[in-house]
Amino acid sequence: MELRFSAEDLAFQKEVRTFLKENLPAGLLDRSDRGLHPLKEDIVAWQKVLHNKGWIAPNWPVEYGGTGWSLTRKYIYDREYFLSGAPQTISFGLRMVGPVIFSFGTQEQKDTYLQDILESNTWWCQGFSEPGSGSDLASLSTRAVRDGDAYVINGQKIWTTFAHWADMMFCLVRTKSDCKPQEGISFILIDMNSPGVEVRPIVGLDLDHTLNEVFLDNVRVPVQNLIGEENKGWTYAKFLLGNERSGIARVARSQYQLAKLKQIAGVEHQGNGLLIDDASFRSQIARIEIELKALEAMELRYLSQEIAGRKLTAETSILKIRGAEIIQAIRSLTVTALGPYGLAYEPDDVFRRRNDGPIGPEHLHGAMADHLYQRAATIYGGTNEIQRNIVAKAIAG
Amino acid sequence: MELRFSAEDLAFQKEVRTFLKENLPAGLLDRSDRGLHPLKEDIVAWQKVLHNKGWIAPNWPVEYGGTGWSLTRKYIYDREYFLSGAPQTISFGLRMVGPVIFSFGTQEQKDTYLQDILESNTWWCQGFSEPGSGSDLASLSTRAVRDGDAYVINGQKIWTTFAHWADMMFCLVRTKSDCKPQEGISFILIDMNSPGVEVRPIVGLDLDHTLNEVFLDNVRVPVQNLIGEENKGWTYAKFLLGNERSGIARVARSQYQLAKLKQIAGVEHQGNGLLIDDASFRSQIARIEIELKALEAMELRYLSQEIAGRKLTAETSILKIRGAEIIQAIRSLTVTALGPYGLAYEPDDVFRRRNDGPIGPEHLHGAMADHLYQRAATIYGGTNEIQRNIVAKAIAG
Amino acid sequence: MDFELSQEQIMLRDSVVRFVQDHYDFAQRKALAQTVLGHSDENWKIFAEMGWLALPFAEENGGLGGQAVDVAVLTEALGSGITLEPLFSSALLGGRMVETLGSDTQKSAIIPSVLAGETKLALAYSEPNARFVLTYVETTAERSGEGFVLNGRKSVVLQAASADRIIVVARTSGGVADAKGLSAFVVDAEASGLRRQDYPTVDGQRASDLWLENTPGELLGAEGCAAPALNAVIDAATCAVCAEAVGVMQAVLDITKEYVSTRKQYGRAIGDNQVVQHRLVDMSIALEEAKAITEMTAMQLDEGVPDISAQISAMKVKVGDAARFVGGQGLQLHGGIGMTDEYPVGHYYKRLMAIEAMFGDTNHHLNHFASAI
Amino acid sequence: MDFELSQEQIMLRDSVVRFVQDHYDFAQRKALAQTVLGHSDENWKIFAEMGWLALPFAEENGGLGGQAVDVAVLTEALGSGITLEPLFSSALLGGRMVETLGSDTQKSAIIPSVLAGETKLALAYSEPNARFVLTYVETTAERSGEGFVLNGRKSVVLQAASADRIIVVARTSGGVADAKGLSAFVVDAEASGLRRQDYPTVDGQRASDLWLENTPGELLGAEGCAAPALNAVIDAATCAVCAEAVGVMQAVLDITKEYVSTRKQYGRAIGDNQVVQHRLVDMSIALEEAKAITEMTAMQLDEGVPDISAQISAMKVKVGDAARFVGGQGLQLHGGIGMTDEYPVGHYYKRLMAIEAMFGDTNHHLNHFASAI
Repeated sequence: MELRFSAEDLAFQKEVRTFLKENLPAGLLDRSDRGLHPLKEDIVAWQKVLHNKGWIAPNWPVEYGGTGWSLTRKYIYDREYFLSGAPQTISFGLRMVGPVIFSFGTQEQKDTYLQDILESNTWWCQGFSEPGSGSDLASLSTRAVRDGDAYVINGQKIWTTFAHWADMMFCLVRTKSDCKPQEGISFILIDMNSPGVEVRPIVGLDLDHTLNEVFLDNVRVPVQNLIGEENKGWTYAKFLLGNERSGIARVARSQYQLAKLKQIAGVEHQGNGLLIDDASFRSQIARIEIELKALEAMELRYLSQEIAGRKLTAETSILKIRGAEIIQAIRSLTVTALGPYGLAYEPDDVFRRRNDGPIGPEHLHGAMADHLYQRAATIYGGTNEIQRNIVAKAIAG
Repeated sequence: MELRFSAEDLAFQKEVRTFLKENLPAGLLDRSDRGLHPLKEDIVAWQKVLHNKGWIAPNWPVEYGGTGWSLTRKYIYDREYFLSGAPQTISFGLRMVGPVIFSFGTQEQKDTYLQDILESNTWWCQGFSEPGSGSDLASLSTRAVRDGDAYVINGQKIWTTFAHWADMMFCLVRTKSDCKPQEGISFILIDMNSPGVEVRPIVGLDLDHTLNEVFLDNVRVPVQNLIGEENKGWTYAKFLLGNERSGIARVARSQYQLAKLKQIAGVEHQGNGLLIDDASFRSQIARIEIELKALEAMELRYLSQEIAGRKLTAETSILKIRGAEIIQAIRSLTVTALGPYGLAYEPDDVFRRRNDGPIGPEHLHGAMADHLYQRAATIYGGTNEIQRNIVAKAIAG
Repeated sequence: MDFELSQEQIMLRDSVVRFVQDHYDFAQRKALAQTVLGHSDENWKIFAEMGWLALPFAEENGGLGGQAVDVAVLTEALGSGITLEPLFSSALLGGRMVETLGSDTQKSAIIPSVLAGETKLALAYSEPNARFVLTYVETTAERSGEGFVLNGRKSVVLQAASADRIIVVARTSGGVADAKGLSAFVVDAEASGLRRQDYPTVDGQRASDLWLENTPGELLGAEGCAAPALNAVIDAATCAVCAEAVGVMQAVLDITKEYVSTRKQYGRAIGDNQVVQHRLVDMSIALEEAKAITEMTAMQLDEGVPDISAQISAMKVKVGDAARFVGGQGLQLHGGIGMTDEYPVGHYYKRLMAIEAMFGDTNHHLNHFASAI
Repeated sequence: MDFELSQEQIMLRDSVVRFVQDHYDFAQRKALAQTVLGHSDENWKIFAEMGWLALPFAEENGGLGGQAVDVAVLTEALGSGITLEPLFSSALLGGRMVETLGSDTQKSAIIPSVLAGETKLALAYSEPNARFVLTYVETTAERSGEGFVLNGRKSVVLQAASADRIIVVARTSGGVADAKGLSAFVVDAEASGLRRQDYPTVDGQRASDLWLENTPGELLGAEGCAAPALNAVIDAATCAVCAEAVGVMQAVLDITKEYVSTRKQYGRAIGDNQVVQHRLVDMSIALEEAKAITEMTAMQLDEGVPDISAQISAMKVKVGDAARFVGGQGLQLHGGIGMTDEYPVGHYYKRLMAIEAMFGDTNHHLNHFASAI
């Protein structure tokens, strides 16, 4: 057992840190710190900066534009990235459909899509969930019927993040039904400008619009947009979901948020004292910090197992479960730290239209928005209950 | 809504408090405070004192020697009893088989057993659980076969508290098997001196001997020892278990133990300070005390519903669940309060043989013993998991 | 010892239930929350006509002489609709301050109009540096001619934007943290030197920060006597808001039970999962405990039990914990749909969050309770 | 960054596993715990022969130069047998104090014999009024002729009854709570003025309270230097005992999984209940976290990371919480059978309880960690 990173890795860490410090746009960081989602133009511009640096796709093979980093370097990069406070780059192209295309796509598909993903020219969205199928994804019922050189697609997708900004959607559709649910699913790419695609906003708990319903009404999609084989879509979807897990514990993001919480507690007054001097509040911070230390150690331990060539199974679910619980605990305690001002809440569009000063202390804004948004952390990507079912199966074996 | 007790009830409360203060034997209280079970002769003597006062059987009808108290008075009596620190009177005769006998027994059975129960002349034990049937009581397999004017009984009972002191056992036996498990059970009274009855001790976590296995090997029991009808034993057992629930939340006992915990924290040193001045330890006490206040309020609310004539169902399980969780929290924190001395542990028989002084501070003794013993509080009488199943069924309706 | 509702209390509860059914379906509430005012003056008239505003006031002041247990019946029932009208700020806070402290002249000048719903009050007591310490007041009041002028800043004043008059707690003597030296003032909403910053609260209500610069105020009752009155009024309001939380939690539990019994995943209702069933059990237990300790506290308030503040804190901690658990798990069991503004459970959750932060949060009251053991 | 075991560590672990299989089945352990000594001198010889006692000592002192990560491998593996031999008191506490503080003469006089298992040591540092504050020492040492005499009382000294020599921490200067002024002394078990009260601990081990009345002691190393050494030794021992807890928890989890898959109630294995399955998941997660933070802390100890004490506290809190949860739920899922002395799970539970109280409990370490944030 050995704690140290190599001298080369430490130099790399320093390089990443310096680059982020010098290049992360202040406006992007400020919105992120306020618990607000990035504006489309801001995040695209930032992703182009990262692309120019060659760091936009650490998980892609070098031949397709990836970095060729070791697992350790990827870990170091992710860690520094989130410790900088930067908002996550948008996953749909870079971490979701991109790897599916370079792994299972035709040469034509690779040529058509990959470069635009790397350059953030195309905005993708994910058409997996449906009203009737939440964690039970395979029960989806959107139907694609072959008609000449196209599929005609009918159905409804839901929880489609940023669909209103998207150019393309990767989508699971049912192409066969007299079989096990998993066996009749295909993976297809849909141009969001196609006739019959309608996007309707879903306003979230935070009163912000990131989610959508997408209605597909006789949408014609060329057969060359099918990924891999018809009816094998479940395989590609599982591959995609498996790729989601790197950084799933969100340790560095939580460390960043925890540092913010401590800052707030260090300036919030409580009569003649400061909140940070309140022993029981301090204990609550301490407990979360300890949980986070354990999570970090666990993540590193699993990383070490991956480096040693072992495949992780239930471990990913464990990281997801605890990561989500811990970020929720941090965000909830941050709202608590605001005291009576915790009641105040401005969603993004009110914030942008405000012409007097911000409400209360500067640090107020963002805590509640992100608290509300993070309520979903234990729900999306398979609820914590489903994750526990998965772990239960694994440990019973 | 009205908080007050009537003036008469308050006078009664005072009478109970005074009587207990003046009559509770110091030795009995001391052992109870040390987390030790009462010695047989001590508890019998104390029960005789209560019987002489007429208070031994508050739950019995007046005609059989009960007190005729209202629900409120029973509540007040129980509360004062446990706030005095007195160990609970032994349930097997008074709260378990006694009510079964006066409700379902023959005149001969009433004449034979009830007076000896009231006078604590006969020590009863409960033959319900078996190795194969824990919370799932109805799956019991001890068999009774009619042979002339007797039943011949074969099988094994387990967790039989104080069987080694018992004169009689009330017992569930299977008298029919080609039917639903509940329908073939009979309720029978067994003389523990019968040939074929063998009692073997089970040493508990606390290294003390209160539990036993009871082996029944061709034990002949006269048919007149059958309660009610053959194969209807499940009805009487359910009646008996339903009677167990009064005081199931153990609020007053927990209040007594919490007061002890506070005393300990008030004298335990922590370097130059006292444990009670440690803010986070104090918070832990505060949280438990608040939980206990809520439990007490809930118990009173349910009592009020009973007085108003409504029947409780899931409420009993709720009181059991929370009562057990809270007493465990108190006893666990009491061990914690002892600091390094929490490691030390003397079971009863070592304590009784000790000829130098007690270990460490006087208040040390008892915390660990009772902590270990109370681990069972969430298990016996139906585990908390089973209780939650029961509540789930009730609230789904 | 009697937790049963009286006939009058049952009638009161039923009248609120009918009001919520008729005027507070979810779409109506959502629309209301988005208006500038944030509530409905037509509903407010009903509050007055039904006597709900008069409930907590003494009969001699034109009230119905209701006790804490009666107010709890009212607010618990309103909780199922998460109503938006300023019952707390106008009646239970501002109005009760006037009743507790005001001279006979002031009472008869203000209270009848409050009970009739014609005048709305707000109570400005908290300040940015005070957190939940009631007696930490930096705002000052100084004599000026026949009256007083006030200077300072007040924070998170509930429903100040719609109030006609604001009861402001200010310091007439003593250091910033002294309980002595606090006085209350009636300040007109249009008074000179009063600036407001209005904002929505997370639960769809309204609050404001106030800046007072030589703002004239009328002393309420006698000078230096506000602290005990403020304590008593906040204690009673805390009990009332805990009862509201009980009503809100009951609603969360009801819709969550309904949802898990109809939502299917993996071929069966998610409510068929034992883990979901036990979660609902724990939510029910938390609710039962919260309800019981709240009713117990209301009865103790009515009984005049001395040193009630530890009991108030115990209630607020228990209700706060329950609210967090029941609200959070209500969301969790709804999955994605619960995360939308379109579905009621999130709105209940937000009200529970707001209640946790009102009148001292769980940490504040746990500390207070712990200091008394 | 590498959490993988080396070949040597795997061999070490496997040798312990074999030892536990051969010498520590449950019946053997139970019998051992009931002897007067409370452990086996034959086993102790094996501990010495296998080099386990030598593991934490520097090669120049005859040890194997093992690091914290190696000791963790050893104690974690011993945890599955909840072994009773005085590895902690003799090697990890007493022996390491001698190695850290002792003069060359003292080291060569004592350590080889400790490593050979011929001399047993104990470390007497805690006192009745100190709770977990290492530097709170009322026991005094005064010069007397060429040596020192000690006066005072030491509490809960692990394995003092079987020790040949006891390392006693006493104050040679300063006030009772000062870190400065602490010195360590070698006291012979048979020394004059030394009285012992022996008692069992809840986990079947042995401890003693000591009274010293003008008891002669030999100063270990230099005067007034004991505090940093004591801190370092206790930090390392805390890490070792946390690793043991991980081994114990693994055993609890294994036997509990086994039990719930065979125990039938209501016609099916209790492990078929989703609630039981999720409980096991939460136990597994707690164990994984405890294991990870313990290994991380061991590596930081070996790395010489400065200000390690917050990390030590974080580990002890996490392991303490995990121990309480895994141990408690192990008992709970066993039901009645778990409550008996006849069945192993309760014995594991008791060892976990003991570990929680060793070297500072959860509350102590949480406070310490919180004070540093």
